[in-house]
Amino acid sequence: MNILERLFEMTALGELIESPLTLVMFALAFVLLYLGIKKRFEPLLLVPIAFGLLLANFPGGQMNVIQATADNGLLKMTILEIAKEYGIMNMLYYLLIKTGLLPPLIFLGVGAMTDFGPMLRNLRLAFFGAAAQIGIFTVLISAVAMGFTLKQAGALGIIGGADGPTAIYTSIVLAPELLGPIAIAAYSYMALVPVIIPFVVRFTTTESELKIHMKKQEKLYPSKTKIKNLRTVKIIFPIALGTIVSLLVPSSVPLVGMLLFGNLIKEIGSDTNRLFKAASETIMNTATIFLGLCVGATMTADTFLNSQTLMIVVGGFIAFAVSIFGGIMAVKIYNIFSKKKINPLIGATGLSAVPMASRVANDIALKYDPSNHILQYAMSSNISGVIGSAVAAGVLISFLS
Amino acid sequence: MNILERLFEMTALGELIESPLTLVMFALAFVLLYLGIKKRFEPLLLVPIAFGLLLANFPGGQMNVIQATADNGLLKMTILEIAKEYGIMNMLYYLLIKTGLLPPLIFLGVGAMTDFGPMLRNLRLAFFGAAAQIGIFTVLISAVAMGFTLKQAGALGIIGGADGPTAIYTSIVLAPELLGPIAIAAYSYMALVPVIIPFVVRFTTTESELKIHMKKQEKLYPSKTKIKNLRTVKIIFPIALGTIVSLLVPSSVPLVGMLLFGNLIKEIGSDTNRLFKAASETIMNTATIFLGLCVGATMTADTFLNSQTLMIVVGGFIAFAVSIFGGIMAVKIYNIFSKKKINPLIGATGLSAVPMASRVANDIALKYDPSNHILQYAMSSNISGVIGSAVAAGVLISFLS
Amino acid sequence: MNILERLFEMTALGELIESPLTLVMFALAFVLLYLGIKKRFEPLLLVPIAFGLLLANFPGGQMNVIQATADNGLLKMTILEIAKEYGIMNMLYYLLIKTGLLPPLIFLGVGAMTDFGPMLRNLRLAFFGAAAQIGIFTVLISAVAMGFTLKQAGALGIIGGADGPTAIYTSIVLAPELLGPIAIAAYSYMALVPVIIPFVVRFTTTESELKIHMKKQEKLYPSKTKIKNLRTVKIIFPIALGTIVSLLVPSSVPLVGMLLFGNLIKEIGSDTNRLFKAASETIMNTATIFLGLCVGATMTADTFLNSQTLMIVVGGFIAFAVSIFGGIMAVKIYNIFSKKKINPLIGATGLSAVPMASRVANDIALKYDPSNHILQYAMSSNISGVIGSAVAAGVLISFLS
Amino acid sequence: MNNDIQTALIVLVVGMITVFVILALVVLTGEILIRIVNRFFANPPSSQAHLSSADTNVATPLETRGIPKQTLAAIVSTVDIITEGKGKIKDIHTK
Amino acid sequence: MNNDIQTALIVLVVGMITVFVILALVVLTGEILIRIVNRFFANPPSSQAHLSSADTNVATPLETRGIPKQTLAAIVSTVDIITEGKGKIKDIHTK
Amino acid sequence: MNNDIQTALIVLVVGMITVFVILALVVLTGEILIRIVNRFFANPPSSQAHLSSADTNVATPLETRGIPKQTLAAIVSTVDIITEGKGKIKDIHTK
Ligand code: NA
Ligand code: NA
Ligand code: NA
Repeated sequence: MNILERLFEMTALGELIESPLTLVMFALAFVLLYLGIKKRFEPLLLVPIAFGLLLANFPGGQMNVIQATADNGLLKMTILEIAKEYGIMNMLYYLLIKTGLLPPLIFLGVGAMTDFGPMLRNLRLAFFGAAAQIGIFTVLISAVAMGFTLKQAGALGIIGGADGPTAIYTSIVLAPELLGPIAIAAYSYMALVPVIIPFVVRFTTTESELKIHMKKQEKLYPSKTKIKNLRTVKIIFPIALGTIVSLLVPSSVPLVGMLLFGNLIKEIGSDTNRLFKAASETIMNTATIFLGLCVGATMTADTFLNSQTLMIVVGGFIAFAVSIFGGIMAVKIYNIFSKKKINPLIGATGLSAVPMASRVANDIALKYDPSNHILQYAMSSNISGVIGSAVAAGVLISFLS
Repeated sequence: MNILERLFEMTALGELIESPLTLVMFALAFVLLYLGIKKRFEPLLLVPIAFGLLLANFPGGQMNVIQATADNGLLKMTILEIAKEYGIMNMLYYLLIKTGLLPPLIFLGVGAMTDFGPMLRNLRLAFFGAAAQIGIFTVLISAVAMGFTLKQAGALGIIGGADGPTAIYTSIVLAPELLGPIAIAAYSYMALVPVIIPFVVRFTTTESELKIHMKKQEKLYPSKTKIKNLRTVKIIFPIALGTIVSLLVPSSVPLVGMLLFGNLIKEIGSDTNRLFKAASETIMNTATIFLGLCVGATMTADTFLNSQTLMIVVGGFIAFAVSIFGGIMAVKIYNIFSKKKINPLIGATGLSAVPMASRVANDIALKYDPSNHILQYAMSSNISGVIGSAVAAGVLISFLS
Repeated sequence: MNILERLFEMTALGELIESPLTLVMFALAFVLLYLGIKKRFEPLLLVPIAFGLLLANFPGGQMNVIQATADNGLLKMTILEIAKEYGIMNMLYYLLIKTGLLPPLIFLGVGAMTDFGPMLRNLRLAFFGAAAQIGIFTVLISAVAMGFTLKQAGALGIIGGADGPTAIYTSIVLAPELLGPIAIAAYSYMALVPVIIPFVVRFTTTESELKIHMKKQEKLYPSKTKIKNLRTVKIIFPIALGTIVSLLVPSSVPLVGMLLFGNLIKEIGSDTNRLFKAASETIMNTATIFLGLCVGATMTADTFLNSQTLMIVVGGFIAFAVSIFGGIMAVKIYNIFSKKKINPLIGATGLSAVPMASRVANDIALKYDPSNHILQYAMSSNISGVIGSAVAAGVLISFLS
Repeated sequence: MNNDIQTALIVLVVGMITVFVILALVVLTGEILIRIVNRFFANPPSSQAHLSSADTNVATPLETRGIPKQTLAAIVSTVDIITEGKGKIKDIHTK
Repeated sequence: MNNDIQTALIVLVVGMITVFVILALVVLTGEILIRIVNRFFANPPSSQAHLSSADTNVATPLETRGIPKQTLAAIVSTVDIITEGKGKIKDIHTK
Repeated sequence: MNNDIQTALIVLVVGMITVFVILALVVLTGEILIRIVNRFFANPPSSQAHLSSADTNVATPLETRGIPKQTLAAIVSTVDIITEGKGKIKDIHTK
């Protein structure tokens, strides 16, 4: 009958029958919601990603992101044309994500919520945030060998930076078609840091190394400079660092520069409190909600269920593991040449995943020696790992895009 | 003299003399401000609408919305070109309203502020939110008979959904040229619910029906399932419902999906508190201010002062009244077949206009029997009426656009 | 070697060697940061401007604003194309600044934070906010004589309005290429009001004039009308004034209209509290952060280090001084014809720079007569000076654009 | 009859059917959900004491046949609601 | 004289006139508004006791001739302000 | 060897060098900054009492030769850090 036919056409049941794999996407959405809500894996991102995925899977709602191709002319359309033709989710995607706007805005908020104090108090340990970026580049090479394009390989590798906004920003610039799986892998592995770090640590360190007592070493071989005016140092530091980075790695400025600006308006205090509130609350929260929904909406059965996604999941894990390994090795090499020993767990946190990696490292250290509180030390390489991976992202973008 | 001439040209006095009907628009603005401020009719929307109207009435300020036509090429212009050529109000209108962005964002906030608890506790009453959508479709047919186009008639009918953002969203998609009067009618009648519901109830119910005591009926014929873990139910409910709606009425996903997502991030609690704050404060408040101003700015003497506006005002009232009538009749029919009776006021609140309709129904019930507190029961059909009209909007959009 | 070459190319060192004047821009950024942070000169604007400037100076980061020319086709590009081609800072600039959106939004917030109470209680003094706009037009003429175009001269002159958002709005519309220096001059001189007002006052007033005691004059010649229902007056006032301004100077509506709307939603109180919070917090703070960064990003060595910038710095100071002078003279002329004398400091605050000018005037008055508290009186002309310069901006835009 | 009015009539029929179906599904989903949660995720303090009559329709042995608990509950609750408590599940076989 | 400078001069004259007119209207509107509100919307506790001299210019009988109260107040206040208190309204006739 | 893999290798080398250089500069900048601030902007209560050994490397007379204090501190601190405390500045001449 005519009415029933039109009723059926209105629903997405026909589409579901045509592409039953959509059910797998629904299942994925439910798994992500379970992980985000019940297991508390990065709920601020995984819940919107999962719900975005849920809403995206039927074309009738126009809530799924259509990738721009040479044919569909999306890149030439105005925002209004995109909204009219493809709905509000594509509007948000092409206005906020594809432009690369939201990750820098989130970095602005991250900066406004970051305290460089622990890093400044244990400055030399910040150096180990560099070695822990090796996973990014190792996986880049492996992925190219496996058949990914250079751009895709770079986007895959950056998962090893263990930093959500950095991974998303790099994907948007280098390989937007992989944004969904890369974002999910990045945030999932960040949430799995309490499992991954102990796993790598077990195979690469000895008990005696894990017992290296940071405070005792500090007393034996004092090296730190006491900070006599922390507030002034904290205000000048982001300005100085911003100048250096904009001079040496301009392509990382959208990320690092915004991070440092956010940090500056926090450290100035009450005079810029309005800016701080905008950065750490208004902009941060709003950007997170739209980023999550849009990333989720990029994933449909067609684009997600393929061997690339599987390779991203595997490659992302390898990138994480190699980065942790690199950080640990850097400490071990340092320890060969120095009388003053450093606990290799400090290297493991160079990965970033702030502050969970530091907490995990601290817990491991305390298991081997209940008096060995290494949280403050771990935070130094941990925070510097954020800068490290943002700089690495700048290099990837500069060379590959 | 030259200077005086140029001085005069700078003012809008010439335009006022040419189209003195503008004074009527000023009068309308003052009336709306009076209703919003003094009578407290939906001030969050009516005050910005009225002020937008006030600012819009002279072209020199470029604060009036120009409807896109085949000739003026507005739909092809970039945001920057629109702003340069037609000013910031058109920019906001074409970026935020014409794209259909703001109503879903407001639904996101509405969801974050809605508690499905009362509905879940009296689930079966939610069914009566369906019957109360009949006014939408009745007026659709009447309006077509009166000479409106199908699209315009659909936009007019949706006033009977008694839900501001739904009415605005449907108007934007189907008949943006009628946005102003439809928005004003929708919000005014929502504010007039304390008058309209008693008016319809008086002509359709008997005293004995209005005395049906919900709690006593519940004790006589117990049917409700006790909820043993409300938090879990409340978290899974929006996910499950979102899945069903995106499968069956994809065209209502921009509204219902966002509502349910907002509700989910509220129910999860502290883990997604940042998202909740973004949805219920930042995005909601900002969207409201821009929606109101832009809706007001669509109304100028040319576009507003005509017979269509009058018909919308009349048609909107009929849609409201028929919807209330439909809800009441559905209860009456149910009562014929069931031993367990339901107070017809529960049907009247199916209209939505949350939570004012429920309060009005409760007051009427208490007038007839001071022990008959029906608020909790009324809230069930009241909340479901929001879903009902959003689904109806989806059907209208799917069939008519 | 190949790798080192590519490493060098990635940095901005090459560009620094080519245009060493960039170092001057860095120095300027540090000076502005010093003024904003340490000297507390308008930190909410100068800190973001300075940091935007810092991030903008190397093309590799795509954080510098490229002015649209006939050749580069920027005005024809969509937001997405601008972001892809020129980076997020240009996207923000062309979406938020070049469209002229942010200054009206900031005026919305300013209105929501302005209390017209002091002005309403001393209404007749508001008239002196008019005379203090003379610096705007005097510098307009001088600048044209010095070789600026009419549009540039208008943008320069508006610095004399002593109102940041007004100056920025006018510059965007009339001479976007001068936005950076004009914004810096405007905010710097506003911060220097405690130096500039005493400087002008010293050369134009006598001790006996500065000793004119406002409260005693008021008692001798009472003229004020007691307000019996301040809340109602405060609610109707922005509505009435908005109507008048939109009729007489439509081109100032984007500024004055938004100011008055912001004020209205504040005065209504709890019924529109959500709108008030959006205007005074969410929108205001976010607009400030983006305005500052983008204004800073317009300034590069090429565009900033030239004789025009120097002339703007000098011209801006003259505009300020002449405006203060005009306000003082208006009072002196009034005093010739009136028995009831007014302290010339009331004229000096007509400039605006709310509320600092009033505080400075009050301090000067107290120095000459410790019982002569003129703050409440000064606030009247001070607040009206905001309206005065916004109206002057409307005239400039209407005649010169 | 005018063509537009005919379309409007179709929209009326389709629209009201859709609204009724969706709200029926809201009720149904809610009921099933509440029963599943009550049975398997009830809050500890009040779990076993307040079993509703619907839940007791299911004999406990059913749960030990290799069918996942949640699936089972979904099936049971659905049958229960659709048959308005009259249908009872006696056994479930997995091939 | 240079053409641009002539334009600038015109803008100076027009601009200052406009600013003066608008701020004069700010003052005038404010004064009228305060008087109308004082007369018809004064807060109960302090209403009749503190009538300003301007308000007492109007004889009470005027109010009973079918002219709306607000309109009357507007007329009276306007005359009062423009004539600086010297003009007094004796009667108003409606045709 | 595949061309893409060669590019990837170059990126590996350049990337790790860059990351190491930047983080080395983070450490260096931080150290210099702390020393300058300690020497010239130390908070009053704890200023002279807790001079670190690094700071005492600089003889006080140096400060009186017309070289700005901050510049001096920057030079001294840089030498100090780069030479890991072994180099000492005996004198600075300005032409
Ligand atoms: Na990292
Ligand atoms: Na409804
Ligand atoms: Na001013």
